[in-house]
Amino acid sequence: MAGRGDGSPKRVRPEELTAESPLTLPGFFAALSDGRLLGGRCDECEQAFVPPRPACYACGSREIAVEEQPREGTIVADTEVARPAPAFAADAPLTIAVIELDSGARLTGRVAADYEAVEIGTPVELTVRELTDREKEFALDHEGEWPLHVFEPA
Amino acid sequence: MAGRGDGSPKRVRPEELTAESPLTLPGFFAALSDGRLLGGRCDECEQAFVPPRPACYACGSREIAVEEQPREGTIVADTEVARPAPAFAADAPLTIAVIELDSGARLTGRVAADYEAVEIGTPVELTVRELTDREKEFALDHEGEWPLHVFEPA
Amino acid sequence: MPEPVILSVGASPVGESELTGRDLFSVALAEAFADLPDPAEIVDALYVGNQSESYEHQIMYGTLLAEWAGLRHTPAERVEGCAAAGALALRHAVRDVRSGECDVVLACGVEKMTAGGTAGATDALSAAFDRALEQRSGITAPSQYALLAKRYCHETGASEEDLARVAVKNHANATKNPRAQYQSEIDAETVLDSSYVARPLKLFDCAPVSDGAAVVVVASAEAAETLVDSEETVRASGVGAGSNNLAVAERDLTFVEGAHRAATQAYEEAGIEASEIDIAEVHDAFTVCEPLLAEAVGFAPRGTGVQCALDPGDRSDGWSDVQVSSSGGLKARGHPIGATGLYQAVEAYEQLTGRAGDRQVEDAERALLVNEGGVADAVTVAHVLEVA
Amino acid sequence: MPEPVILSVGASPVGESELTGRDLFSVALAEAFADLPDPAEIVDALYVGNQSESYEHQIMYGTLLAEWAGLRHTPAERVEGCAAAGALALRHAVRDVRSGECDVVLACGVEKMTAGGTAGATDALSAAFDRALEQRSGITAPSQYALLAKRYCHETGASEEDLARVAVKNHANATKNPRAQYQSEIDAETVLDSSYVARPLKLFDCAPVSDGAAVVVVASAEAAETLVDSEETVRASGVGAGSNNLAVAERDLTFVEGAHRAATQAYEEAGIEASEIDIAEVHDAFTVCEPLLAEAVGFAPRGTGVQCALDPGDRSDGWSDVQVSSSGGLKARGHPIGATGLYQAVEAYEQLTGRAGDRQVEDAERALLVNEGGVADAVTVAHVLEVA
Ligand SMILES: [Zn+2]
Ligand SMILES: [Zn+2]
Repeated sequence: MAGRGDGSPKRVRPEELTAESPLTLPGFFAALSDGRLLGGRCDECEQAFVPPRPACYACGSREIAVEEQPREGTIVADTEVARPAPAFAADAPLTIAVIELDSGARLTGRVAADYEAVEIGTPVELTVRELTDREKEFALDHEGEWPLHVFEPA
Repeated sequence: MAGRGDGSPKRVRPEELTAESPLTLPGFFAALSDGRLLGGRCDECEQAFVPPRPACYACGSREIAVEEQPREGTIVADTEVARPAPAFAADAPLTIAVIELDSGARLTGRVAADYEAVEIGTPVELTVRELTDREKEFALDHEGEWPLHVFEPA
Repeated sequence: MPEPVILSVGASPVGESELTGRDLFSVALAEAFADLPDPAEIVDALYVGNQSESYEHQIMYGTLLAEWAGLRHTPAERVEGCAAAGALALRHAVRDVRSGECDVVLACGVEKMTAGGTAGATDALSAAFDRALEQRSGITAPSQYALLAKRYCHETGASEEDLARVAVKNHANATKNPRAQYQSEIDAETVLDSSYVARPLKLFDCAPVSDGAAVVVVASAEAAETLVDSEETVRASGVGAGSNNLAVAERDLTFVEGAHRAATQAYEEAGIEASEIDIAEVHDAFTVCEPLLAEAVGFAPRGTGVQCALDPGDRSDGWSDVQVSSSGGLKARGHPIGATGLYQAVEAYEQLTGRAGDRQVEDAERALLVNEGGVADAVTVAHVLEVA
Repeated sequence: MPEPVILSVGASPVGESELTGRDLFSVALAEAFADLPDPAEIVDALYVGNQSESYEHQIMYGTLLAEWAGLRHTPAERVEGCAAAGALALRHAVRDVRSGECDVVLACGVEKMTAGGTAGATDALSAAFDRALEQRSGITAPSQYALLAKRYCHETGASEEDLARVAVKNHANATKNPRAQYQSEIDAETVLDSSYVARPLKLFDCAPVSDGAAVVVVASAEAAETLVDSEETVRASGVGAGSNNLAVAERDLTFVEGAHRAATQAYEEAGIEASEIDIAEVHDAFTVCEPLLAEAVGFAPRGTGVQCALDPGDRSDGWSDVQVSSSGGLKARGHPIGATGLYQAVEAYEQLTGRAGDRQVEDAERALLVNEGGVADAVTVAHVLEVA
């Protein structure tokens, strides 16, 4: 893999930041299309984060390793979106949650379950799917092939 | 008329700046719908401008009179828009010009003539029309009833 | 170092207006300059807080408002940090005066949110979220704050009724504010019976979609002396600002760290403690924000923030006597996004100069303003204002 | 007063990119900080120039890029003045250092224009025009400049071929710029044979739609000393900024007064004359801009601006020896709107530190940057940079 995929932490060079690098969004979503959720891990303070980025948000270090994330996590907070934007109206109401993965990385995502069926602490598992036609209509040109991460109660 | 319509120059008070005042865009376009193109005239330096606004762009004075503008003017510069935005694609190519009215006020507007039929110095006359259905589609909610100023060779 | 003061303010009524953004600005400017020389005679720079070009399909709001004020050649620009845009404009004005670069600066804010309807506002506000993971998941502004509310209630035991009381208090305050969008009292049942927008938040937990513009005139104390009496000035004695991660998931969900840092910096610059603040305008875009912010800026012990809805005498130990959101807050005064930070300053100016009419807080001498952008503290700007 | 210097720069290649805006920023930042400590160790503030939220449906670019740089809690904001956004960011950085508020500030610019295609860019750019009369008449950016070109040719006798030669010169310069969007020579026939976009302007008179990001690291001379050798620094010795009426119709069509004022202010701050400028990056969004700007900033007598396309030795009396747009200019280097002002600074930095490779201008000691927003000079920012 071009860019950074071997997990070794070192500062990224500009020429490595291509659309194949998981430190860029196209590279991150390409890996997600292959079913791999990649994150960054800070060599300085161990913070994990999704998507990978060239610097650690917790301490600012640029010694970042790219690592595949666990698919398992837990709901930290959740809500039910009664009135989403038009792109998502067909699926309303949506259950959306902040998930903490077992790596410690946190991200926001949809939960494929009714709001009543989950709660803070519910274990969930990552799934990945293509956008629906309706969602693709609202995607920007460069996002059409980017998949969506959705969590399912484990 | 609420607001300022009597031509007397004095500083506008906040409560006078309603949607009926020609010193606001709704007030300006309401008058235009009635066929009257209103402008401001600075009591300090005599500069005329369209639309009226609460301060003179030339000298900064807030002593502004609102006056109906002459319908006659002259082309100062003109061009032909080969590729307008989607709202106007049906009318392409558009002839557009900077017009100097006989009051000295200058504004940009469409010219209802082929580019080849006009030139710098061509006298023109103001006309006002409602938006087409196509144009209304692209108008913002509050602009739907605002008419369009179009110049015709005189 | 020149001392920055606010010497005049102006603001349009908040609500759904027939006027466009520039017209609302004209209203605010006419009020602010009713007793001042023409802007062209005294103003050195202008900043405009404005959230979204989508409402009016208009960028270049710096130049536009400069022209509309008769400031044709004056340096002018738009600043944007979503809903913190207004306070970012104010911070520039304060800093330009402090540095000696300018004598008089206009901090302006404008937003005509209703131009695109509720759907337009929902979409325009979602642009403030991280595009990669947040926006694409279909999350909305109320649901982002709902995540905070859910977790806050989970950790502190606060109830939906506790949150509702924040809205009740702010509506009551707004009845005395002639500029407020909602000048009607509500009770907790009104909030609790309103429909869920994003559980646990209901319609009446949310600030409305609003149009409005505000202008704050900042000057050096020396320049101000030549323009107004000293009792008409308010000192801008402290400013703080900072960012936090864009994605809510990557922040502390129950402690608004960005606001804590910004307020702390503002207190330090002003040389005061949180307990010395008499009045505060905080960013209650949703009811849950007010308790979260009360804790983050040092008014309340952790977990007791919902007591912001109580009279000072009824709060538990450790709480300050601050009065929060005398204007009615974003909830009831209204929330024209890019102007909100300046409406906060307008309220504090009127309170500190004794011009707040029926809602005057007695002996108000020091105010804290907290304006946030993005979801909660993705960007925060805090100001301390004090009587001259 | 601390003296602001530029101590490092970075920029992505310009063109249509698969990368998003934040990724392009990562490229620029990695280059700028290749030999520096982590941003978190040295940076006090960050400004982002960005024109339109519509390309990527993303506001809050200040916070987003701060986070991406590891500057989680750093004050950060977006500034917007259409295409002048980049230089507005640079001006803030310079002023924050001058005032002593900050030691090191990042001026950043980013735009991913291609995300919405040509139609999207046409629409997004039209938001810079006055909504009331200009936008609603169906005018586009090229046609706004076509009005200027038509009048300029009318008054000066300049021909379409004269304008074409500006594009030819800039394409030739860009062949030596590895970051340029077009690294191919063209001849005047290529321009003249290209189709009219808005008469008299043709496709090859227009800067392209571009993606790109740039980062300029500004510091006090004292802070810079601890980070780089002094020959790696360039002094930011003069800054000027100002507005002009938003509507083109209400301005002088053949004299760019805003640019004249901004450049004059920058010269005064730097204590130099226009004739002392060796290289200039000016805002040639359309070919006609370069002659207009050459006249407005004092390089050329009125009416002779099209000689900017000639070698200095071939120009008429009264012209300075300045080399204009060694980067290839907006026309050929490319024009990622909010980043353009910083690409200008990147070019000047590389020229003044002797790192411009094949396009190095000999003995270049002083540079003028002119970045405009809206149509022509609705907002203008000028910087003078000098060898340390
Ligand atoms: Zn770390
Ligand atoms: Zn005047």
